[in-house]
Amino acid sequence: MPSLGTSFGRGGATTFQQDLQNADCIVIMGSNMAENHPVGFQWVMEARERGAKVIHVDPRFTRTSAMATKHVGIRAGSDIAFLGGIANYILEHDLYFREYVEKYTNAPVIIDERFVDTEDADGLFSGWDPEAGRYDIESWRYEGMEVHGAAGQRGEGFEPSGEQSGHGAAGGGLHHGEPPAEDPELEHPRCVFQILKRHFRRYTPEFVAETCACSVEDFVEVCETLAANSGRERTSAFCYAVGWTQHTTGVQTIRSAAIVQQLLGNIGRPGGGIMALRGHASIQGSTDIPTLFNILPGYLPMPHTLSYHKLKNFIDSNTSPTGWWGEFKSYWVSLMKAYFGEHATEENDWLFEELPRIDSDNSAYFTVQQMLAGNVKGYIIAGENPAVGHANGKAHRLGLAKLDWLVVRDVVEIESASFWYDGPEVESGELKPEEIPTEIFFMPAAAHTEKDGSFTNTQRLLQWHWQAVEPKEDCRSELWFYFHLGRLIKQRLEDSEEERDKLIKALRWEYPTHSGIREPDAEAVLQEINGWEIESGKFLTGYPELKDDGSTVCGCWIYCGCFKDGINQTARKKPHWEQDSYVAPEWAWAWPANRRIIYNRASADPDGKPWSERKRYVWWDESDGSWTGLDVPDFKEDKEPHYVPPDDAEAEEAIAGGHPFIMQADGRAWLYVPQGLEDGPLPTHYEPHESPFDNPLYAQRANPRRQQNKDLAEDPYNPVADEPGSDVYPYVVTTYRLTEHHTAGGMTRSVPYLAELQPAMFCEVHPDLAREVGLEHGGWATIYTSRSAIEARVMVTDRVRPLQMKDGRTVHQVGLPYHWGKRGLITGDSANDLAHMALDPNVHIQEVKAFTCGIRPGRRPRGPELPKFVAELREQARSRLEASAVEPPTPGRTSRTPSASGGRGEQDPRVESEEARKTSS
Amino acid sequence: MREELHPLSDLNGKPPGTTSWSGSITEAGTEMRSYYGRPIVKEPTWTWEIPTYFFTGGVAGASAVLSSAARVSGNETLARRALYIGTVADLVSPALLISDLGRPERFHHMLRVVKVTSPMNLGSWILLVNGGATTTAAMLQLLGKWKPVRIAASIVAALAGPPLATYTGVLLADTAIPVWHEGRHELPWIFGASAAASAGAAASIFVPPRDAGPARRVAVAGVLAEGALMQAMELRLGKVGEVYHEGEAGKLSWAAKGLSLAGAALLAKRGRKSRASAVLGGALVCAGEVCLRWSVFKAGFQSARDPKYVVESQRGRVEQDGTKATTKPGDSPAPPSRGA
Amino acid sequence: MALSKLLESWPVLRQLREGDPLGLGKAVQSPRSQMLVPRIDEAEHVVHSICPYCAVGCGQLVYVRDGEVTHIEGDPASPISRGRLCPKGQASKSYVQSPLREYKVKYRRPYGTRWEELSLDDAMDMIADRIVETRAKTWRKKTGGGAPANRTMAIGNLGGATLDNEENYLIKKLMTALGIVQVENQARI
Amino acid sequence: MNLLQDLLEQPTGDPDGWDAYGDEQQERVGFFTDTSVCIGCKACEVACKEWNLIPEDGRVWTGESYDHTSQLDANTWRHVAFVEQRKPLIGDGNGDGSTGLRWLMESDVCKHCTHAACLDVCPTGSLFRTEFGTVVVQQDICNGCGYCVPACPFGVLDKRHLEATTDPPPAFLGRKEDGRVWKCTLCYDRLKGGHEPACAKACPTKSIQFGPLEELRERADARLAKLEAENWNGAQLYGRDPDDGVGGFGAFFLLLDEPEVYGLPPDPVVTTRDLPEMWTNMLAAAGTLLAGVAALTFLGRRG
Repeated sequence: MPSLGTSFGRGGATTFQQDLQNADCIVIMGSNMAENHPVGFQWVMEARERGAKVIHVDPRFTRTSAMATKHVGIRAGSDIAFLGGIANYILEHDLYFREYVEKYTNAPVIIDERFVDTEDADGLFSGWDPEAGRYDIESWRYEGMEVHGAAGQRGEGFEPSGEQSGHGAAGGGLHHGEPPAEDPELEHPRCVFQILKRHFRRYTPEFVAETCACSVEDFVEVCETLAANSGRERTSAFCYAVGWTQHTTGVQTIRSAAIVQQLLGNIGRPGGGIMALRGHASIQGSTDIPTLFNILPGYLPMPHTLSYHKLKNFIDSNTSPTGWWGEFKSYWVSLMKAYFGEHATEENDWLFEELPRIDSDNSAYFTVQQMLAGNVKGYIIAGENPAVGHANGKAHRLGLAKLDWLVVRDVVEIESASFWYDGPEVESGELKPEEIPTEIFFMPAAAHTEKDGSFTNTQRLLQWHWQAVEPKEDCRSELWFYFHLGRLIKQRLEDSEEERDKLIKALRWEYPTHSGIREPDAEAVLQEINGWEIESGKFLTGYPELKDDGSTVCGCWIYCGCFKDGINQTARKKPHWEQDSYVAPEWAWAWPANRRIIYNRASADPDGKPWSERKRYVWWDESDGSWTGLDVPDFKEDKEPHYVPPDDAEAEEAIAGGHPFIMQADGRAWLYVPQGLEDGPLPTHYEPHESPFDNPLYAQRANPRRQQNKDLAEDPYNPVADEPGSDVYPYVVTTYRLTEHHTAGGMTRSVPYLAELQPAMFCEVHPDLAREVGLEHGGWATIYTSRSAIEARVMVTDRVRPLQMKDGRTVHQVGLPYHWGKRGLITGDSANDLAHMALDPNVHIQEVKAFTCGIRPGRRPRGPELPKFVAELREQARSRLEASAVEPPTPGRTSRTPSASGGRGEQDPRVESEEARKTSS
Repeated sequence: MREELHPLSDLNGKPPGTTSWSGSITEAGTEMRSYYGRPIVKEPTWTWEIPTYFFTGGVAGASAVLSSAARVSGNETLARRALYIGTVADLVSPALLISDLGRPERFHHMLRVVKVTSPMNLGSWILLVNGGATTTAAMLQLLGKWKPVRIAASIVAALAGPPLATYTGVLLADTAIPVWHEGRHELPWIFGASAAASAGAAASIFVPPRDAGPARRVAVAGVLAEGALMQAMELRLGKVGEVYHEGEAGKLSWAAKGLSLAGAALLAKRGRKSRASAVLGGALVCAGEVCLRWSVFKAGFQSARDPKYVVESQRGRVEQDGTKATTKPGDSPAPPSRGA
Repeated sequence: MALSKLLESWPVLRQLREGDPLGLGKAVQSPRSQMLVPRIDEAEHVVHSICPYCAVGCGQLVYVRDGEVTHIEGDPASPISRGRLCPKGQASKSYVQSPLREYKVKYRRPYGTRWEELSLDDAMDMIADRIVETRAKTWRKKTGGGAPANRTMAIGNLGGATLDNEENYLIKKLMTALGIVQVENQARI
Repeated sequence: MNLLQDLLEQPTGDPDGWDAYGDEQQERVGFFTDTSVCIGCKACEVACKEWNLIPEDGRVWTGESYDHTSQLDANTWRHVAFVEQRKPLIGDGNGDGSTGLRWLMESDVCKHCTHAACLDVCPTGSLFRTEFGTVVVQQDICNGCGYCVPACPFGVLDKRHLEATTDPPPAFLGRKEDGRVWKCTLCYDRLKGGHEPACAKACPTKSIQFGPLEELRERADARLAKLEAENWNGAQLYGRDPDDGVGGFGAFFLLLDEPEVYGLPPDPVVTTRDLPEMWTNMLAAAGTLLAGVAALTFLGRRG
């Protein structure tokens, strides 16, 4: 979640669902909230009943649109154009919340003169290194700001790039909270405000209408509604989900919303904010306490192979002199004490040298490629279904078939456990069970009613669920499985002298167990997460109490306080009718420090008074000299509003009284992100990796920094834009969920009452497309891409609008729910088999919300005919592409010189950018 | 690869498969005057036993009357045999009804209550009375014992006969199925006439022509009355009655008319002279009456299956008299609802 | 005696006695209907839980009797959901008692063509052995470029945004100590 | 005949068979389903099936928008209807500029009529008026005669052909089918325990509102006025008026189009209203039959 992390300082929803009832306007975009978060949607309905405007911007007219006061249909993949257009409209018509922008954002900051915007480099920011295919972010920094990380760091080949600065540990090099150069009048040509204005000046309503295929009137109405419902008296909220994140420009899309909400002054205020709607029960929890490759609990970065050889460098480069990241060391040391107990000492740098290092991408998609290359021998899957849920299901199933051993833990036998005898590749003959070497252990899992534990929901709320019944027979919780697995491994390596085993032997792994099956006590683990003072054993009440001398233990510093006073705060169930405000702080526990709206200092003006009575939330109480309000203030209790930090102030002290974003180095929201993102300080419209269109703004068609698998045979790409061969896959396809099913279907296709509510895989197409291709409502269609082909029942509906493009062309969109697979009471083909594995550079998330496909009537070929059918079409497209390579590049158009090793036409950004430079200069 | 996409064909008789909308489902939703053409009222769950019972119940009811009337007019042979016919019909009828029940072992629950609002409940009691009385009379007649009791029983049977023969008309009419409910004025009469025809025909078969005069006359009168009443009903039904000219109901309706009239003609012309013609005529009329019962029965199914019958008939009524079913904003008070 | 009881309970008589001549109400009410008790009032205990599906985090009440879940419905106390649930959350009981639920370990030998039985303890031992063995064979002290690595790139762990925080904590803690860095979950997908 | 007439003359206000409860009588409760806030999530369908342990009944992809349940029947006591239309939701233009789409969603249920045809025609007294004024099928009484199925003007009830899951038929009959009729009980057992019905509790946006009928009717009037003020197209209440053909619904609706578009009858009337006329008609027919046969027996030759 680096977009919210870099913009505001923390990677999580800035508000909570019940607060949506206070919104005067709610924009739901990149989300289908009524279908995928129906019970959360009650709060949007409460707002609507009070007269709030509910705007749904989505390629399809869905059950959310049915409830919205306004639905605007846009082209899948054109979200940044739309949001950039809103930002431009707000700036052009002076509709922004002047005082908020001036005081609470980094609008006044002047940027280094070496910075070059995409408007001046035809789609590329300064610092683009064509060879490495990456940006050197030095030119993006604040003027006069020492680049993050001491000079010594550079000596060891440390190149400051977006990734390593860690989430939220932003702008390390700023001295005492005030950026060196600023123009409070926001007039300076190189101040962030003016850069922003220039950056979006071409995102006019006409541009938006053409790029997003919506009407100018609709777009303007959205801008006007948003502006009219922002400012002192009124607030607007944004709700988004994977409709925004699952793009090669996913992170930048959310950045665009962060910019709009900062300009309108809606962050940190009741009825405002950005509501990130997560898909799984504990997605937020699984990034706070991450089973992710690049971070440790509390968003502490994993040490990297390219840098941080010594603990000191690691600590310095991640310690921001100002803001709460200034206490980085105490978070780190407390975590090491939690992991290794007395084995981690000051002398051995808390075992820093023994810790494993990561590369810039060890994500799940990297692992799949490693599997295909035969480098991965063993894989454990717990409560996930990559064979259906991940993009390019076929590549995953082929990868799993190359493992030596595989452990799958789930409640039912999901596709990832049955690929070897029931997978599509077995049906097509590409895989034969007797030739698949993978040894597979299917371990039945306990359900949520059979184990204690906490989920962290979409509003950073940790909620405890108590065990109701004992798990039956071999069913076990993941707590049981990993605890006893660790115990068995430690037993085996007890007296090993190997250096590699030093860490596992040092691991603190004693947890009390209970009941016949020796289930570890989940509350004991939560206590370790909360942390305690070693000497007194007293539970800590909050991260300010963490020490960096090894005297405190804390499994996750942002969760510190969840077991305050020895009580499981997450298990508090005080009914809301017994609490005096809708904030209901005594139900469960929210991180950080039980705050429900974060950055809520911004709900008060610089003097600490609420912006308006109607939007009162947190304010400065002059009489008892402290911040107070409906929620836990997200500010130092007793820091008065006009506090000016002394020059030598460190960490939290360095944050001024008028700066609400206490995690940021300069205490302010970042319209412009000098550091922390891979693909630019400002969001720019790029076309999806596979799109029928060129970039209307620049020669740089798609995100130059996106990750592509250029020479991976299993991930071929469709020809795009007006490349010859792109007409084989002419339609825009978007995937999505339904209310009745959940993600990859593992938890719903096995449930009778849900199976009968949506019994079959189907595609949604517009009557014009149906007529054009000969599709019949209720009949069958085969949808195909370079990766695979699937079949689906046909739903001909006006709800999937055709796109009238500027050049008179009509391009059609195809909607595909992605819940189906070959197992369960109802089965069907998986939409994600069609998707490619080009990824967003910051979070390595796949682009399944917008790619291209072809469609034809009838069911798909069976058996070996299927791969043949897919290959024929792929070759047909590629051959036309290669034939076109001989023509000279047309001026003003980026030529596509296909690389020899397969992959698709628009290949190596390096090749392209040279062209771009030549043509654009 | 599991070929059939829906492993479970739909269990509960729900019409599978898709609608016939060729365009977009949005276009369908915009124009349709029903919910994708699906029924509004439900087809009955009754099966073959019920129309068969209408026939046997009719025979039982009318035979009881015929038998007593013959007795009083001194025609012993007709009286005795009509009583036996009635008894057979009275014994077959409950068996049919019990077999049709979803839970036959709970047939006695029919006698758990007496509900004037339930034709089937009162019908059960009527059948009990008529059946009991007829069977008692027949047994006593067979044994030649307790004459006064037999006479009393046959009187009770005769009095309970006509209600037994006609309540089934009310039973069908007292539903929400347009063709049955709108036919409520004629259905009891049609069923009465049909009962008479059936009983008369049955007696004509089993009673020598010389004694079967009354039977033949009842049969012919029944057929004629039924034919006239059917016409009257269809006239009143208008569009709702078109089911009698379509599908199975249509075919059965033609068969009923043809067979009954032929039988009646034969009975009338040659019934008196030749036993063979009497038997044939009687059989034809019986067959005709069975077809009539099935025709009315099937008409109900067809009338329920197509929602237009419910929608158009009720929309017609709403245009004329307004409705209180919907309350529109700023609704002007609808004209006073019609008297019962 | 039976006769009097019959007469007393026969609805026909109750129609007259209890002022329900049409036999539409009280007179025809059966004893079973009269003494009806809702299942949730017969539960031995109720547990506060949270729905396992999406991240709204609706509160759930899980009713238990004789060691079995008898019903799951919304928890009115929750300020987020106020006792309401979506179709998935409401189907939680059918999820935890799904006809397709697996209760036994299943093992597929390399190149095997069918699942085989395996005890839970044996499975745990075999998995532990494979981790120790694979890790030993593929351990990298340094990367190709000589940078410190301390890891094995031959083992990965996937999951899980559907798991509890405590479970994710143990997974990351164990995998980090084992030098397994390819640890991922749905937050990325 | 007037005795019959009077007996059947429906006291328009109270549901028939309810007054016999005396002090046991509770306040009449029901549903008000406001389809203008229904998000078509089908939580009500699942909540009903989970609570009442209803067997699942067929996975047929119907192509009728997002509705694959199709109708109320023995195994579906809550059915959410979906109707996509090229009509704006509010005023002249909403949704995407050009056509203006709206997507009607409605959770249909048994109407628990004040004068209920199913209740009237039930020959065994299995269907009965409860102390809450609702209409319930007693599964220990119903013998599957099926008379209520065609009697209901809304087609709510149906016989269950699936294998019996409770009180199975005796083995010697050799039948597996449940054979009884099932429908929404307005959670009669939950009401007895003082709980609200399962569907009303689950409904995320309170489209389904449960409560005392009078209170619901007032709320519905206010809601209709508000929608009228906000210029919603086609807003109308369905079954609110106690003078309608069934004496007012126990579960009534706020719809956004004519009832038939949702598969609901435009002017439902309880068939019992015409029953007195039918009975008199029958007696006349019976009399005629009696006289006719007698006459034909006497007037005319023996042979």
